[in-house]
Formats: sequence, structure tokens, C-alpha cells
Amino acid sequence: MLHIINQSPLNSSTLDTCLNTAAGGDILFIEDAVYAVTKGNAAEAKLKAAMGKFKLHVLLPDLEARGLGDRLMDGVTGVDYGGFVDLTSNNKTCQSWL
Amino acid sequence: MLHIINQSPLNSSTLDTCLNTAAGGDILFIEDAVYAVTKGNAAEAKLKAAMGKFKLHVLLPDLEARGLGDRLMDGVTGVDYGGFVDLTSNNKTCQSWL
Amino acid sequence: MKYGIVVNEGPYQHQSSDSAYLFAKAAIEKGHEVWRVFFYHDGVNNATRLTEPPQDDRHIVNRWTKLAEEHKVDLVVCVAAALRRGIKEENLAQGFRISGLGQLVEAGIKCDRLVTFGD
Amino acid sequence: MKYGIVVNEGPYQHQSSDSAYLFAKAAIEKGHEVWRVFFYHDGVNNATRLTEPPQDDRHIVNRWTKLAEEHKVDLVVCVAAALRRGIKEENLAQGFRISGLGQLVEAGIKCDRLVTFGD
Amino acid sequence: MSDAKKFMFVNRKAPYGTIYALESLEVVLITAAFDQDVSLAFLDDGVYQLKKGQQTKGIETKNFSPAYRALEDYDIEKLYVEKEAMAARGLTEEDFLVPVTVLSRAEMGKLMDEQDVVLSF
Amino acid sequence: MSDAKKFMFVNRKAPYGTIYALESLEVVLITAAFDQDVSLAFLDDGVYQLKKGQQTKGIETKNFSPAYRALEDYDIEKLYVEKEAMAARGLTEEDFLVPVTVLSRAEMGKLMDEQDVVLSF
Repeated sequence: MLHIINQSPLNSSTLDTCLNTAAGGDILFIEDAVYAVTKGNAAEAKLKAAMGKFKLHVLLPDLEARGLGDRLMDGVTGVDYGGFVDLTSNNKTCQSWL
Repeated sequence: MLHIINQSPLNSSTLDTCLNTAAGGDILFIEDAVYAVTKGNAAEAKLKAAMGKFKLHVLLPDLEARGLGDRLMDGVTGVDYGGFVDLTSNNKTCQSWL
Repeated sequence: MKYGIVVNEGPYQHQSSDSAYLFAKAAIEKGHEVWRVFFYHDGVNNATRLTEPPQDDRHIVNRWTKLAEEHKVDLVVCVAAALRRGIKEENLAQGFRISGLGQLVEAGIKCDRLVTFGD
Repeated sequence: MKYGIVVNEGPYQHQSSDSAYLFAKAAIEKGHEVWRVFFYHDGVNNATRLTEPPQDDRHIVNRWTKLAEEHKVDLVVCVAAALRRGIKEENLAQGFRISGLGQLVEAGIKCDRLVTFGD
Repeated sequence: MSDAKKFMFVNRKAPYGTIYALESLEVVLITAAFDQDVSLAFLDDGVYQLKKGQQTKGIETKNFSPAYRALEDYDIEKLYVEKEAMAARGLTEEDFLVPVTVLSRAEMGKLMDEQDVVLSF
Repeated sequence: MSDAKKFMFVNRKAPYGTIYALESLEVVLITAAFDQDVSLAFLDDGVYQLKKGQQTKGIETKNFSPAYRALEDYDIEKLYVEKEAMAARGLTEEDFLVPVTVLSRAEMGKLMDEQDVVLSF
């Protein structure tokens, strides 16, 4: 399953709940959630720990809009909107963690 | 100063930021923030610790709407909308932590 | 005391407009003056005359209109925020007027208290 | 593949409508079909024909209209959510239609994928 | 029901502060009317939606919580509550308006993976 | 400025995910035009508003961050950033578009207490 997260990790419990609950699969960070996968963000350690269970992706246009295109942490794949579409078609289902 | 909080403590960082930043004064919990002052909520301990620095109030109509009128933790004063108005007039300024 | 109130969210989606209204009503009952309510961000959506909530639900827009009429509350909708969201004279409810952000700053200057309701 | 998209927030206030639009455009460019976009909650505010964003900003409503016209995307606004928020035939933008929640369920049933954008 | 899809509604938001819980319920009922396989999941603040004793007169808003009791009439009986979410809020099954199945996080995650359509508002 | 009020704008939200940062800036400029004493406080995700290098072409949205550079032209020079918020996001003063004063939480709280009007969006 593809898990889509759109909330900032330091402002909302969404990331924690997804990491703790979801059985695995792909996670895509969009909108304000892209801050989660930037170097130095307090969420960095927990995402590194989650990499065994989940494959992490980030929507690059959202990362660049926020001035953090050069801060992507290692092990996270950047995608454009086309890549976002591919993630939804390659997974049988997707869930937006709203 | 009166600090007004309207976000649930387990969903948002707002309560933590207010407790860590504000110099003291009154805090009023309204809307989804009323969950913070209910017995058994994970925020209970940090609010007890904050009682020396802040005076805590909750908007009762919001607490009752959520079915928790009988779960108010000790040391928190319940007010109606009139009491909310009094809190704003008795403090020189108020800040909504949006 | 003279109060100003700011509403940042639209009706029904968030509770902020309800909270602002009930606060305003309570302030008036306590003998205070609610001089102005300023609607900003999605708050401008409180000013559409086209809402038709279900029969058993509160009518948020009409409540504001009634408050304005009975207690001379100045309901101001920010013009820039309103244009972005499709609120104009043609769908503006009674009791509201469209004006600039200066009206918000003026409320901050002239009122004894400014209370904000949002998300 | 056949896609359904759900939009839960209004234009400008949240990014969700932008994200949904850019996703829809990319899906079409990849050769997929965007069968229906369903606007729910404050998402119904994407359907007002009255928005006038600043000249240097994107026009979110017109973008949806254009997408519908060029790619036969069915833009459906939930009638119950729309009535609550003041979206009706008289202020409905071109390319949108108002209908019931069954249209959302139908999208869930008939589409290969349903992607939700919200807050 | 042989060609029915499995729809799961994930509820993570508290009632009244926002409208999502109420408008989500409306979709749930319609989905059942389409003879689909409907499950409701309550996580995080979503568990508060099911709290007994909601009294909304003081906020002049309709109390929509009785609608959860009506779900049974639509043959919607799969209500799942995440155990950890319930515990962090000091709630027990006794606090809920309707009978629910309490699941651990791991069980909830597994159930999500079995769905065809996951909707959250 | 003798009868000016002290207005503080508290910014706790990231840009682009929501419109609050942009529309808040518009109020800041108008408040300065009314000759009031204006301060901006950046806490939590609000510190991201000031990040250098925002490139919004990919999301087809206007990059409004240059407006922070224009604040100086309106004599708005009191920009305060909370130190702990900056650190938790891996940011330093070098990352910001404009010069700011970095304050500890305690200093920020004290400054808030000195205001006449506190606005947050």
C-alpha cells in the first residue's frame, strides 16, 4: 500500500501514527510533510529507523518550493508528480493520512 | 496574558509550545483543546506540572459537547462563554495559539 | 469594554465561527460592546447569502446577520481574501460589508481587546 | 488506469486543491484516465465562478474548468456539502456539476484507484 | 456482495472542532446503501467520535453521535478502535456509544492492507 | 509613534501548505502603514517561512518569500526567531532570507507579555 502524508512531523501526530500503525509499503511525503525528510529535522532519526519497514519517497516540487531541495536525507527517493502517479498505480491501494 | 488553545494535545504541538514558551498567566482550553484537561489523557501529567506557572481554565460547553463533562481533571476551572469573556477582560491582552 | 473579533475559518468546516459567535453574544450580554468582527482567510465564507444548512442545524450566516442588526455589530469581510474565494457584493449576506485590511488594524488600535478564532 | 480523485479543502486556504490538480494533470499526461474529481467538505468551494485571485497568482477554479473541458474530467460537487457552504447553480463555475454522495461511492467502485487530497 | 469492494473509512479527527467526522458518516451510510463491504477504523482523536454522553446544547450545534447507533440498521457492524489511541485518551470500551472491536496497532495496519478503497477525511 | 500600540504577529505555520503565512504578511504591511510598533515572531514551523531558496515553479504557486526582504522598506525590523524551533528543524541563521534576532523560549515569552495586540493566523 502507498501511504500519503501531508502534515509536518513537528506539528502533527500523523507521521507517528502512520509509522506505528501501517504494516509497511511505500510512504510518500507531500505538502508540509516534506519537512520530515530533510537533514537535521528532529524526525530524521525515526525515519531512518523506519527505512527497514517502509520505502520512503518525497514529492520534489513541494520540497523545492520550501527551499529544501538540497537537504534531502539519504535513503529517500525524490519524485515529480509523474512519479507520484506511478506510485499510486504500482500499489494496489493508497491511503491519505488526513 | 490570557492564552487560548483550541487544538487537541495529542494531535498538535500547540499545547507544548504554549507551555514551553509563554511566561505564565491564564490558559483557556476551547474546542478540541478541551481533551487536554480530561482525566486519563496523556497530557494530564504535563498540565499538572504546569499548574504552578499557569492558571488553567476550560470552556465547559465544549467539554460537555464532547461527552467529557464528568472527566475534568482537578485544578482546572470550568467556565461558560460569559466566563470566557471575563477572562479576556481581566487580562490586558490575549493570544490565540493558532 | 470595546471588543474586536477576528474569524479565520469558514462556517461548518471548523468550529471557529461558532465559537466567535457565542463569544460575541456572551460579551454583549455582559454589557460589553462588540464593535467589529473581521472575517479573514476562509473566514470570508461566513458572508455568503447562499448557504442552506439542513433544517435541524444552526444557520451560521443568518446568526451573524441577526447579531449585526440587533446590536449594531460591524461585520467586515476582507476584500482581498474575499476575491480569492469568490465572495462579492452579488452573494454577500445582509449585515456584512466588504472592505480592506485597514479595518482589522483599526480594530486592533481602537478596541480594548482583540480576540482571534481560527484553526 | 481509471482514476478517481477526492478534494476536501477549498482553494487557496490549503494546498490540497493544487496538489490534486497537479496530480490529475500528471496522471493524464501519463496516459491514465481521470474519470471523476469529487469535491467534498470545503472542497466544494473550488466550484464557485466568483473567485478573482490576484493577477500574478494561479486561478484555481479556471484551471479545473479547463481540465474538465480538455480531458472530459467529470467534476462533481457534493450537494449536501455545497448547500451548507453556499455553492449553488447560480454561482457554479463551468465544467462542474452538483450531485449526491453516491457519485463518490461510484468512483470508489468503478475506478482502479481513488486518491484523496485534504488537510 | 460477491463483487463488492472493501471500503475502509479511517477516522482520526475529533468531533465538533471540525466537520469531518459528521460528513464522513454521511459517506459511510451511502456506501452501505451501495452494498459495499464497509469498515470503520478509529485512530488517534477519532476514537473520541464514539464517546458516550455528548451534550451539544451549549455550543448550539446538532449532536450527531446517535447516528453511530444507527449504523447497525444499515448492517455496518465492523467498527475497529485502535487500542493505543483509546488508552492514551483514558478511554475504555465502556465509554463508547456502540460495540466495537479493539485492535492493536499491528492488527489495524494489517486490516488496512486488506482493503480495496481507503477513505479518510 | 507615541500613541502607537505594540502589535505582535505570531507565525507558527509553514508556507505553501496553507495560505496563513502569505495572508499574515499582508496584515503586517498594513499595520506598519498605520504607524504601529510591529514585531514578528517565528515559532514552530513558522521559522520555515524565512527559509532561503524557495522555488515554487514546480507547484505553480507564487513565491512570496521575497516579501520578507521588503519588510525593511516598511521599517519593520523586529523579526524574532525562537532558537529551539530553529534547532529542531536543522536550521541556522544562515538559512534565513533576512536578518533576525534569535531568542530563547523564555525571552520570546517575555516579549509576548509586553505586547498590546497579539495576532496569529
